[in-house]
Amino acid sequence: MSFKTFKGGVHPGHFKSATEKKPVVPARPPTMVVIPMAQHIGAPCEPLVAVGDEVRMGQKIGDSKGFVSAPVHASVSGKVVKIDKCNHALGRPVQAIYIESDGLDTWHEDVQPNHNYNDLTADELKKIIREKGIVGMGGATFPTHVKLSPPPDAKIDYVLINAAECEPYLTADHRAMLERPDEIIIGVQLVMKAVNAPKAYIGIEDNKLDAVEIMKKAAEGIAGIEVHALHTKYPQGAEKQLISVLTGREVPSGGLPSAVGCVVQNVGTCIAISDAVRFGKPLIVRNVTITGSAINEPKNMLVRVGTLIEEVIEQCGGFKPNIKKMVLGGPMMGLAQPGPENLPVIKGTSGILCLSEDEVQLQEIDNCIRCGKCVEACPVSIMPLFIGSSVEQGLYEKAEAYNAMDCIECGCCTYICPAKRPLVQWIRMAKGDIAAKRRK
Amino acid sequence: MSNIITIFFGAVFINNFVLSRFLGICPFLGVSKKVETSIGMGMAVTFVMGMASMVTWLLEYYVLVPNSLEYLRTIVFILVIASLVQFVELVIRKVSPTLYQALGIFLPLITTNCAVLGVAILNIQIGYNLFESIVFGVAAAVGFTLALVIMAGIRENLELVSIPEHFRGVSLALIIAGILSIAFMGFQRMM
Amino acid sequence: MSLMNDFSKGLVKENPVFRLVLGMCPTLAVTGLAINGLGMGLSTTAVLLSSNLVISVLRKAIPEKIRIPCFIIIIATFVTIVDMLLKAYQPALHSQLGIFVPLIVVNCIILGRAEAFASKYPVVNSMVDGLGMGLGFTLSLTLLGAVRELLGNGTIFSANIMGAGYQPFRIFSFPPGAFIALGLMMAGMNILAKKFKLE
Amino acid sequence: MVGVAIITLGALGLIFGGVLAYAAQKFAVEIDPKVQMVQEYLPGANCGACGYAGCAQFAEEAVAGTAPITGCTPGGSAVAGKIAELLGIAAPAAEARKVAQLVCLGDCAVAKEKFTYHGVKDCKAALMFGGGPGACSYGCVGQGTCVQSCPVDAITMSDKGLPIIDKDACISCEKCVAACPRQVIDMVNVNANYYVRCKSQDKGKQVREVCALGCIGCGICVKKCPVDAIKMDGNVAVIDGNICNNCGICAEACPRKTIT
Amino acid sequence: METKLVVSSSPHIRASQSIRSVMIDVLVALFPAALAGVIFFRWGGFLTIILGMLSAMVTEAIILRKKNIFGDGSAAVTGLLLALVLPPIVPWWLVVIGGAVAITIGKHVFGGIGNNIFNPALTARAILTLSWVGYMVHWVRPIDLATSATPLAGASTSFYNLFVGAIPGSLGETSAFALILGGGWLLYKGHIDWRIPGGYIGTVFVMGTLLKSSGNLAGMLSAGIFHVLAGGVMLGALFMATDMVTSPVTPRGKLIFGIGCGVMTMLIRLYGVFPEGVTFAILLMNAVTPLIDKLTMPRKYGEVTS
Repeated sequence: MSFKTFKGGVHPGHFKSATEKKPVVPARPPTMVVIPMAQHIGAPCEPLVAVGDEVRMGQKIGDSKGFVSAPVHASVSGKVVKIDKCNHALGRPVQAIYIESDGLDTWHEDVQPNHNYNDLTADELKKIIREKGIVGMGGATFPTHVKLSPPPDAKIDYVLINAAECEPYLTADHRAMLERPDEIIIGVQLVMKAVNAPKAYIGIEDNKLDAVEIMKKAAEGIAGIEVHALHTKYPQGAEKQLISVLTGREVPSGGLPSAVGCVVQNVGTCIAISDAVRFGKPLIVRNVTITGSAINEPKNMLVRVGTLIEEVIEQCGGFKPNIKKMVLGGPMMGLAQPGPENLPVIKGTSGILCLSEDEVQLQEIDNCIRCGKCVEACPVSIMPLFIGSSVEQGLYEKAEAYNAMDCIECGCCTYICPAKRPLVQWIRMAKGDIAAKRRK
Repeated sequence: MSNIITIFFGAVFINNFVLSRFLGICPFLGVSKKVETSIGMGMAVTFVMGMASMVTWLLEYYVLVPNSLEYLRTIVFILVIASLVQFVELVIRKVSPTLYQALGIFLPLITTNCAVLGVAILNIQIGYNLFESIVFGVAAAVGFTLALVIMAGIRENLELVSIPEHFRGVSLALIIAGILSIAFMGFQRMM
Repeated sequence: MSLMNDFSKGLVKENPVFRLVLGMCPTLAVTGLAINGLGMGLSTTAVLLSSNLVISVLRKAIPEKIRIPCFIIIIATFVTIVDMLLKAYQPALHSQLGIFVPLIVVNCIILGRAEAFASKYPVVNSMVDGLGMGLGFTLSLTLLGAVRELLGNGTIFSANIMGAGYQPFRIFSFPPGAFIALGLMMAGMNILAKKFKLE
Repeated sequence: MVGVAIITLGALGLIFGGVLAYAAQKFAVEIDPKVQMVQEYLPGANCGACGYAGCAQFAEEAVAGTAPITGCTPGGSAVAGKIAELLGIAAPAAEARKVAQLVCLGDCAVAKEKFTYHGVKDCKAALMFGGGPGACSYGCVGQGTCVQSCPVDAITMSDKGLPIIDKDACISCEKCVAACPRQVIDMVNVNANYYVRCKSQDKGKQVREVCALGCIGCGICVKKCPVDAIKMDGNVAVIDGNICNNCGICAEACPRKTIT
Repeated sequence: METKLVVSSSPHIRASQSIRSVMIDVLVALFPAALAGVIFFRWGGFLTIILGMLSAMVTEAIILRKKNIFGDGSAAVTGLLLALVLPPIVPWWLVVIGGAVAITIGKHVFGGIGNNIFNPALTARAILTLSWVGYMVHWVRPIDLATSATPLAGASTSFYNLFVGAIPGSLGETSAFALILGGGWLLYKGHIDWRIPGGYIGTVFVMGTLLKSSGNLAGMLSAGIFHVLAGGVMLGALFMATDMVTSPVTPRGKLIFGIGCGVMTMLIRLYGVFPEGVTFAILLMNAVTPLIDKLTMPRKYGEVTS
């Protein structure tokens, strides 16, 4: 079956071969975990434990009263040794709870399986999803219960499962589909129930045909769930683009998917939901792809939240000497880090890329030659070249007039630019400036 | 009728007032920084030049010529234009503040726009009749507006790039006007 | 000292063409030949000088409210006189300059100097100011005319400079060349101004 | 013949004058007296050289503060001075001229870096990544935001990544001071020869770790100063330019060579 | 850790394409046309091409104070394009001046690559034409190099000659075949958008057909084809109008731009004083490019069109 594709987009190389055939291996249990209080978009959590407290695995150790927020849980059992700042993927140090593991991994008593989970109501489901700290695991870390609570007047027609994994290099979701298809399907069913949607589409890019087959088999005979192979193109996995590919609907500028009757979830999130609802396990582990040409042994790993990246890297044989850049997330939207020190894996860490000098291509910025390739590539139909140049010249009002606020920061424009202009960074500066002005 | 068309297109494209007759250069360089402003300016100029063409023509042939006072032409015309513009400005400022914001603020600038006096004198020198004079006046203004808007578009785009220090401002504007002027030469003798 | 300053500022520091960017229309229109530039410049100087003189003399008599119309009439009168004189004694030049002789009336330099200087300062200063500004204008026009004539025709003041083999860069004789030549010269002036810290 | 001319001109003048006078009354609109005053000062040539639609609009914008008071080129500095006087914008004070001065010595040879930054050449942009590439969280970021902010091109970037400010060219506009996200540009007395070229409030040990020339807050200069012009502001010494007599003892005494 | 990591904004991978690689692709695409020029117009053509490119590259190297005269390749493209629109036999100094003018007035007064409003090669050609019109309309027949009029000025010729390029005309614009070859390559590489050449050639064909004053359908059609193949339309549509820097960036804008070029070209050819209007037409459309971009801003994603 052929679906219509979305406008714009680019075709970067896949770079997935290093890890796509490697099963997910569990990481060595960490001796110490660092659990940041902010692992999601929204209000950061307040610690619920103090230095010296004994905690169990799965115990809630941080929470916030804000609606757009999700609690955090201990991923080992042991003792809280300090509450201090740690480095964070976003660049600003944040408060974190440091727990020394006792090596026993005893579960907290809150973690109880739910044998008749099929009888839960939508509201009960959402409550569990919130309590177990589930957030979008594609990288944006938007709290899932918020996504599952559309405005009351919105009727949700479709649950869309983002299994595109359109970011190059990453294979964590791909492996999850190959290895845990049934859990994904259960997660999808739970999401459908939570938002009362009759249909669910699972979108998988056609560079992962093995996953398409397995998921199709898993979804066989289950009413309402369809698996679709999608023409491979970046940024397929962006919410708005996935919606227009799968349903042909277009989310209004500045609007949410619920405005067109859709809810989008990541495959990883589905597994987490299934774990939370069936077994009462909070989100304390996740699949991480560690790859790139500057790592000795590329791997897919099941890593506990709070494990220091240093340790993960060490388990992959360490960096090669030609390392130039370390990125958390995919190469198109991930965040470059100053180093692996004191930096924990969090709920949104989908990959750790270790890139060599050849891969990162640090070129000088040239003048814009107005080739228009960025306009062609832009999936939200804005004109990155004009926004970029406006910001370069300090004309932020002009940048706003060119719809800078609609940018989804997918990076297509910067990827394609022959003059190697840092368009996304300029647009981000414009967005920051405009947002600051609007708040005034 | 074809005569009128010739006059119109001649004044807009072939002998564009700004680019080949060098009239109205000051506002062309001064008020061409934003497209919206330049459109407003152009509309105001069009209105004034049409009016001025008519009034000066009437004065020439009903006041100056019968009294053999052609040598007073410059004085009389500039007086008439200055008064006319000021009068129009006063009226629309009172009558329609929105129109004043759109057009009126440009009116004082037009008084000393040599294009207005130029068109009045050219009308007499070429010997157009009343209707032809008005068409010529309006067409000249449309040509002026065209050049102004094109220039404004270009300058808006140039805001986005770094111009070499010494060429910034008038210097580069003049060179652009020169190339524009070359491009407009393509219309030569097109009638 | 002050008089000297009033005089010299128009030549270089506040040169009407290159620094203040005033009077662009005649500057571009009549500078195909150096002689035309000189003629235009001198005519403008004459008007500027006389109008500055008269306005300065009358500066206390002219009512504040209607000063602009009064200035315009004074200027227009002198323009008409210059127009007639040129027609009588320099008919060739007059026809070359064409419509731009009566248009001296709307040259921003003249009204600008009247308002900014002549209406506020004594007669002698005003005349010196007018002379300085006028000569600055004349100098610029003649210079531009000479450059355009040299490149576009190989001559200056009709004297052959470049030799018989010169293939004239004709475009500088045409309207586009006026824009380009002035633009380039202005950039050159910017460089010189920066060098000699005229800012 | 002359009579006719005079009569015609006179009649025309009367008619136009009369109509205008009538219209001016009939269609009178209130204008801010300040705007009117500014308009009086302007040459009234409506030449458009300022980029605004005539003298009236320039006057309005100048009073509103959106147009530079020096915008009128035909009027020159005389008009600008009058407008400034009217609007109460004081001309630069008579006291000693202040110039911008960089108060950080942390160039790439001196200060440690956490990582290499690559991207838009702008200090604020660089600071968005982990608080900037520099290990010192008080020092100059070195991406040249101040260079761009300078209206007279008085600031250039040295090849070691620190801005160099040309004191003679500086016009004391303080734009660079406002532009610097780290506040490492101060306005100092043009005659002052010595300043503490560091703003780090970090403890001495931390400073030593990240920078070879940073102030460690030892206080030796405070003790040595013969005229008591130096005080400690937290962990960093500050010289009061009004008291300092340029003796240079502090510079010699400073163990870290932070005072120059 | 021994090596310091690099931190920058996402994305962290880049397409391999650079300005230099784009310019090299354009040079490759122009090669057939240049070759055709050399074959038809012999040594004169070869010298003109070499001089034009050298002049442009040396001028740019002097302005940028760089030792590498190829640089990003854009000056070479400008020089070659200029050479291809010059008559086959011109004095050497004219080519040198042309190259220098193209790079200075056409490009560097605006601040260098990407900033110019007008196509540098065409700017230089127009300036040269206005200055030394005698040399610039001196056309010769291919091979024997005898003075002759161009087909546009009334010389009769066959469609075969028009297509292959065995006609009097500018050095590189006679051979439609060679130009289509190069244009196709650029289209394939994605450096040009079909809308500009499509709009341009389509409009010229339609106007050439419809404005033919007399004759039957076949005669009208052949007039349309004639206007497409004769003169500089092919070179203009495929290489000059598609110059990225000076054409609109929006898809709709590109189509409007192409059609505009076509209309202007035909108006000048049919009603103007010049037999050929490609240069002026493209310069005129260059001038309105910012306005076209402004008016054809794409509908942003999710915006409801009213």
